[in-house]
Amino acid sequence: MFELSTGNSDNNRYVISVKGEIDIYSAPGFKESLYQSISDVGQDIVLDCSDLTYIDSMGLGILVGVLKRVKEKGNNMIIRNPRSTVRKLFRITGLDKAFVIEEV
Amino acid sequence: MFELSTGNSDNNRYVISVKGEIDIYSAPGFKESLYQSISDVGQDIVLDCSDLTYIDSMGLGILVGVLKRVKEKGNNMIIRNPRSTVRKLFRITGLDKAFVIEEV
Amino acid sequence: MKQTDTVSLCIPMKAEYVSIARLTASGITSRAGFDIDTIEDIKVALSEVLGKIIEKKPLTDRINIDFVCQSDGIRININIPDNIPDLFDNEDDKFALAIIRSLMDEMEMIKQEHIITMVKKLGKAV
Amino acid sequence: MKQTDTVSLCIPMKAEYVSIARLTASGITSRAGFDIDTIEDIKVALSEVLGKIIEKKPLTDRINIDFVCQSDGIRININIPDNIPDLFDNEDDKFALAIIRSLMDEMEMIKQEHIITMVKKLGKAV
Ligand SMILES: Nc1ncnc2c1ncn2[C@@H]1O[C@H](COP(=O)(O)OP(=O)(O)O)[C@@H](O)[C@H]1O
Ligand SMILES: Nc1ncnc2c1ncn2[C@@H]1O[C@H](COP(=O)(O)OP(=O)(O)O)[C@@H](O)[C@H]1O
Repeated sequence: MFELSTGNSDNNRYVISVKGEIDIYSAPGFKESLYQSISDVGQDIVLDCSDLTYIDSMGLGILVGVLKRVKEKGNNMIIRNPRSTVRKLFRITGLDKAFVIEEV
Repeated sequence: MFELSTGNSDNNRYVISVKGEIDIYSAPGFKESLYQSISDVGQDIVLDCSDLTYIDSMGLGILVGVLKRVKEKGNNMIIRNPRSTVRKLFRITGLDKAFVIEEV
Repeated sequence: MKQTDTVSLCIPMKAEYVSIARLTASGITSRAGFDIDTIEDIKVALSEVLGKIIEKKPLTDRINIDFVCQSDGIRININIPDNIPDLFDNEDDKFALAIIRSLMDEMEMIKQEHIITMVKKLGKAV
Repeated sequence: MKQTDTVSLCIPMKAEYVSIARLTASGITSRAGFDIDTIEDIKVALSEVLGKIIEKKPLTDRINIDFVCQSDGIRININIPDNIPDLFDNEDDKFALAIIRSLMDEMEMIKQEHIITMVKKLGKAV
């Protein structure tokens, strides 16, 4: 399962941290929570993935959906500190080109 | 699997630490290592179980065998800091009466 | 989790695979809602049964375990190969048996079905 | 580990059991000698296949996975229920397919046997 914690602000960007596993079981809840967290946000969004231990294509699809919405508002979405296994999936799917990935 | 580390001395007692899991697979190696470690020891033996995460009846049987040998030399064997799950097995089998169990 | 979801695991009849059964058991019992201590108890009980079966060196290649997830707990059925003698017959085996009986709520050998069946209910720590 | 030890796992056809399959896969691949990163790769690939099958809502109750431990790696065979359409047919599925193909050394659907078979060799990190 996963946990989302939101609300930290960083240089005028809105930081959301995700912790745990996003797989076929947790994906629906993740999608709902994430869409809810970003619905009123009018800034760039940083998704802190330091504690995201697992994600699969379904989770990536959700992130792409969020990116689309965020971009529609003229903002961007940054993936922060993905673990090497998660980062690898961004690379394989070519999504490392769609998202800004930052290591801090 | 398991790891044994030996040789620390404590109040003239010989301390052996066991780390990891003792089950049907690791038991033969555990028995051999433990018997070897105690073969030349003429003091009381402390088996530090702080990092022993798992043991079953086979492992307990080995400890009983060691206790017998240690007692034949007029010494004793102390089980130190077993985790609650390990301690429970000593209780269930009545072995908490055969061994001195100490928490430090 | 529904009334009766069953997870089956079939492992080679070898000591080195017992830890795989323990790992799978942790996953299932943790998802079923057992607390950490009870999960450990179930792992120990399962290992004792598997250990005793493997010790008897049966001719069968593999051993099957059914984890039946019930609304109030879990039932674990382990197939006993039919060419082995009694499972808990010697002095040492008595300890294994004592451990299993203490840690599980029910434990029974059903000879005609060639299984050992054990039950652990939710919400009862030893 | 011998040439061909097979561990079989059969889980209910439900999303909540995929993590059990991942856990069992970790245990088997770790015992088989894979490094942590490769273990993660295998878990992801297995999850993608199971996820795609479960998404198609087949009528079958359970899904079987055979982990065949070979001296040079592992082969994972997953039964595909025969009443489901193609597994990787829409746009999103292409991503799952790309992930599986990248992470595993071999991946093949054998339609007449109704299985997907995937291979990962020891000593080859992506
Ligand atoms: N697993 C995936 N990996 C990468 N991209 C994906 C994945 N799944 C979906 N996408 C892409 O994400 C985009 C948006 O996904 P979509 O399912 O339409 O989200 P939403 O419906 O929430 O907007 C689509 O263009 C699709 O190609
Ligand atoms: N699983 C066990 N739990 C508790 N006591 C045990 C267990 N297995 C063996 N014992 C007891 O330990 C004693 C010594 O065991 P044994 O197998 O004779 O060791 P060794 O042959 O190495 O001396 C026996 O009296 C036996 O009853």
